[in-house]
Amino acid sequence: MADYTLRELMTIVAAREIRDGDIVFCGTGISMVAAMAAKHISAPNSVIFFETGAIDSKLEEVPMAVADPRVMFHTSVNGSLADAFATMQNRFTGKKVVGVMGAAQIDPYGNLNSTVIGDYRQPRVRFSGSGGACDVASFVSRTIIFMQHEKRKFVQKLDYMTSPGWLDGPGARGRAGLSDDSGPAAVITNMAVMRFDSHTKRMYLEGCYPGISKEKIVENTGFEVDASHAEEVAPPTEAELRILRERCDPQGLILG
Amino acid sequence: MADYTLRELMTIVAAREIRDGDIVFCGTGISMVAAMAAKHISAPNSVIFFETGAIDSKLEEVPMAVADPRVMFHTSVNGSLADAFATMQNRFTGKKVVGVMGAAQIDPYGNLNSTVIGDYRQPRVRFSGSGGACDVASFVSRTIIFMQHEKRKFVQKLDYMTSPGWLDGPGARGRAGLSDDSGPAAVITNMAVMRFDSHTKRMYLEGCYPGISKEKIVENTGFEVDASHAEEVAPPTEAELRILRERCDPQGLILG
Amino acid sequence: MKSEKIMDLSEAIRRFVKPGDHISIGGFTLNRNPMAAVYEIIRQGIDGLHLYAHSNGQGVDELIGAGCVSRLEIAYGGTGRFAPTCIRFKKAAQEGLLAVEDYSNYQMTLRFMAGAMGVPFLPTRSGLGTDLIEKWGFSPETRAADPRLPNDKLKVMDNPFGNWGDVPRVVLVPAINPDVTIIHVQKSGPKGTSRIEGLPFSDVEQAKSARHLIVTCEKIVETDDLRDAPESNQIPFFCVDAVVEAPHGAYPTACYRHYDYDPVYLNDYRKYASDDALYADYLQRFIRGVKDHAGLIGLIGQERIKAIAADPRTGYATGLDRK
Amino acid sequence: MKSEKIMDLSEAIRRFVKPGDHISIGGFTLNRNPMAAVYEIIRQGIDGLHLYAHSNGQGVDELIGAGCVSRLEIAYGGTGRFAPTCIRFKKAAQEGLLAVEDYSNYQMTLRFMAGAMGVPFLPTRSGLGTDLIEKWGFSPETRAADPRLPNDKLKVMDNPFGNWGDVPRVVLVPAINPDVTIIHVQKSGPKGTSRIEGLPFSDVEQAKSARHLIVTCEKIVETDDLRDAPESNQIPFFCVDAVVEAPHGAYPTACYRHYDYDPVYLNDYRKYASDDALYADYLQRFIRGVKDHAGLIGLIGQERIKAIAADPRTGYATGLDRK
Repeated sequence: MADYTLRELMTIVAAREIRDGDIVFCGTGISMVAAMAAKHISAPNSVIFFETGAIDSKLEEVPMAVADPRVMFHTSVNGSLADAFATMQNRFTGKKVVGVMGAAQIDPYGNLNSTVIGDYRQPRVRFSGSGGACDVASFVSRTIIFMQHEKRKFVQKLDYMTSPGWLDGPGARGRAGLSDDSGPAAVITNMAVMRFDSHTKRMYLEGCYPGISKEKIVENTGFEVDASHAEEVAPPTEAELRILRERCDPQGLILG
Repeated sequence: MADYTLRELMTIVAAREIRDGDIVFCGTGISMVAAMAAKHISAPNSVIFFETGAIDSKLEEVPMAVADPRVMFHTSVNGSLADAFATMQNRFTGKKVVGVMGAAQIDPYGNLNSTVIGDYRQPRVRFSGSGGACDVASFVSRTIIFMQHEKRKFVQKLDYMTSPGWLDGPGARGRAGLSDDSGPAAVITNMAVMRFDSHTKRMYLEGCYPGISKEKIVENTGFEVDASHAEEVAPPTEAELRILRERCDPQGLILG
Repeated sequence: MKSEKIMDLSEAIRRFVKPGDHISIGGFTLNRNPMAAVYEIIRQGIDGLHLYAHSNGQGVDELIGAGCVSRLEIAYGGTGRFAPTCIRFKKAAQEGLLAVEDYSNYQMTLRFMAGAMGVPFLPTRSGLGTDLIEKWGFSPETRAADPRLPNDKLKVMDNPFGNWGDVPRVVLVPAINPDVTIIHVQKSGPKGTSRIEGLPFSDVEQAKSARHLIVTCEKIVETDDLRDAPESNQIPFFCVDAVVEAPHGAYPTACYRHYDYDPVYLNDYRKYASDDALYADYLQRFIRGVKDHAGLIGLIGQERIKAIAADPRTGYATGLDRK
Repeated sequence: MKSEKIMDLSEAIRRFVKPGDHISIGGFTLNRNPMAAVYEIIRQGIDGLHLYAHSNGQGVDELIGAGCVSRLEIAYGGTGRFAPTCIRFKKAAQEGLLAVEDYSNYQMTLRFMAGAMGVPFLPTRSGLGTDLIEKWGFSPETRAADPRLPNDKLKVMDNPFGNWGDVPRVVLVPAINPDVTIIHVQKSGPKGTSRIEGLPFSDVEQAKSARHLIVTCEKIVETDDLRDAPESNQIPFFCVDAVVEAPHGAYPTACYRHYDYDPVYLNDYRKYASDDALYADYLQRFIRGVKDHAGLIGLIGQERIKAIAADPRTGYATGLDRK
């Protein structure tokens, strides 16, 4: 079996979530590499699309921010922020968009906090804030979330809800004015892949990474999580790894 | 005294209304030539601006429509319709805009009809409709209106109000949600120049064209109009006519 | 160049434009109307269309004249100096053959923009106090019978932020999401990335608001030709359903940097349009009687087509006789 | 080239940026921030600023770090991989030195767009059900005390057109009209017509929403150079109050087709920003200690400036060591 790093595994697991034809909204870092990898692996007709307005950039080098000049090269259109978010909110194009994002905290319904820990006006820890995350989570058909699997990050109640997941359960998105058919699809952590029950909308453990026990994952999750159906996640293949290392991030800027 | 046609006189009278630094929104035909003439005569820093989005076109030839490719040449920006109207609705740039427009009917408060004669759903006569006229009349600091002086066109009550003038008098624009400080400034007809009383907001006769009597004008106005202060309008000078004929419309497409 | 989106115009119209559809076309008065597509719709005899227009001009008048349109939402039915009011439009409205609902240019633009943005409405101050707000063209029954029409023409609302922005009150205009939008552009790539030169009018908003988008273009070019200057492209490929190469596809309206409008055609059109018999003859001779747009261009002849060729410096036919 | 709008940066900032002003800056994270202007504001010691930002990144962090900002409305305080959360911003927020109110990127973009369009608000679905709607950064007292702030952060409203557009409810976000916006562009004409290359971000909306607009540019060019391709220009001259030629005016952030961001500067900045004493030293040495932006560029030296020069093919510094 191939040798791989945890970050490589997470990237490949995320890449597998992307379907051919998806318009992939991604942020900086690992989510961008996952989207790049998906184009080479299983979704050749997927389109990488940045909230900054760059559509289908030719990523000859890894961008270090969604406004990196590298995203502006050889695009279909260099649009504005307004154009980018309208594409996600649009009734027709929005349905094709999958968003890949991260956060500081997640709750059982996939709601995310990337704003503060502590009181909002007197924060103990201040994070970057929403950026486009709340927009993406509000608009697009499904989202894939990257998380570090720690008890203090998988919390029963967020300090601040920046981006809507399934809110407080079945029908809640619809009641709030969002679409009931869209929402978080998967949470990819450094230990596992989590999904959301189609009835209760609560997070459950779908797959454990090779060598990580269910118990360890449950232990590192700050709320009750159904682990009864979890299986082992397939590791990255050699071909997948080659693509990551040779074509997506040869300088090791993100995965190195 | 110079020989001139009625259309030339009307054009020059309108051109004189344009102040240096104005952003002039104009339509097709005579209003466009007036705006072109003003740039050469009294308002070198005025800017011609079309609702189609063309800003400060280099008009080497007379356009025959606001979407004529001639308006697209050598502009500052070739914007969209959305950009053009936003410039007028904008709190800062809108204040600098003067609109020049025409209509099929006008009432004593300078409200305009360019939509239908007769019932709206079963019109006896159908006109083009608003185009950008209603937008301009709603947004910009002042408007200059071209009209044929006929009783059936200067009416007590419009068949359809396409573009807001002073609505039904003092304070009415404010009550409707528009600005009380903006509205029609002058009506330039084939006989006279009309303005609006600053208190009552009703139209009055300010100037008669050379050779046209007050009585004839009053007779051709379908509502009561104060003619007590009217004076004769100064005819175009030779220099003004030369500009019109040589620089604005040498092919005689509009004025010929 | 290969792409499953590239097809000929008759196929694109057959696949994406059905009788009774809600459609919108790009361009403005005598410029960049998708005339090849308009004529193909006429040739295919597609009728009962609900047409959304701001000031689209020539294309609107021809669709109405050929009997394709039963309902029209419009800001302006004119073609500049050639027809201050479009002639077949005027006639159809006066004869009760066409249900018309009026808006302003900005209102229509905002409605397409709302559709493109995925919001149900956008606010403006345009029209407060006027009959654009008071008088509705479509009855409540018409509205109720078609789920693609909102129940209200528009809504006036007090500013919920007080007098914020010095605006006490706004008009909310409802989004438009046409079944299909058709635009004509200078250049497209095989998958649909498209570039408009000169003024874009509201084409981009119209394109993005639609469920399906047909782009006709002067030329299908290699993707790289467009991607070397992506700031100049407006339509991302994923918005496009059909890419059709249609040289002179805006004729007799203009296409900036390619050709001017044809004053001869537009003057003749005015004459034909003013008389029912002449108009029937016009349709038979120029539109239905030719196989496709190339057929019409052939009928017009090289001399006139040459006369309207754009001067590379100005983008239009300098010195063209336009009387 | 002559124009009364052309002035040097110190004059432009002195004339148009006053203590306590509401300001916005262009750019996004590590790209096309108007850094020359940001540094000049710091040099002039202008404070008490109310800053509107979406994800403007480096410029925001430096203005906060230098103590110029007392209130901030923001979507994202980060500079990509160099500072996933901007360091001085984080510190100031945690220490209570800065009142912060959070929005999303699209909400901020819409707020500038509303200001540019002259409407009091725009609708979106973004944020429904979240704390962006529930939690306000500024107290009612703060809002009431400054007429340049709306009384409400935002408003949630049922769709007045029923479920039109499949949208039952919207968030209305209030317009922003900054006292002054500063953007950095590639090219301007003497009267202010401006061209942005690469992504425009929300610069155009920010520019048009402002009472006053300062444009800094890599080069002031002849008007004809810009008017030969007016589709590529975004800012009409009549929106512009001051035109400033500021070569490398976005440094250390990138300016597409001119230069890349400087990874050395941004890495050093992270180090300095993480420590109060080092940061004071940084400000003294690099910003306050030099006469102007050219002084900073001189301090950086030709070698590093050359290293970030854009490759004409890609628009960025190909192969630049960015670790």
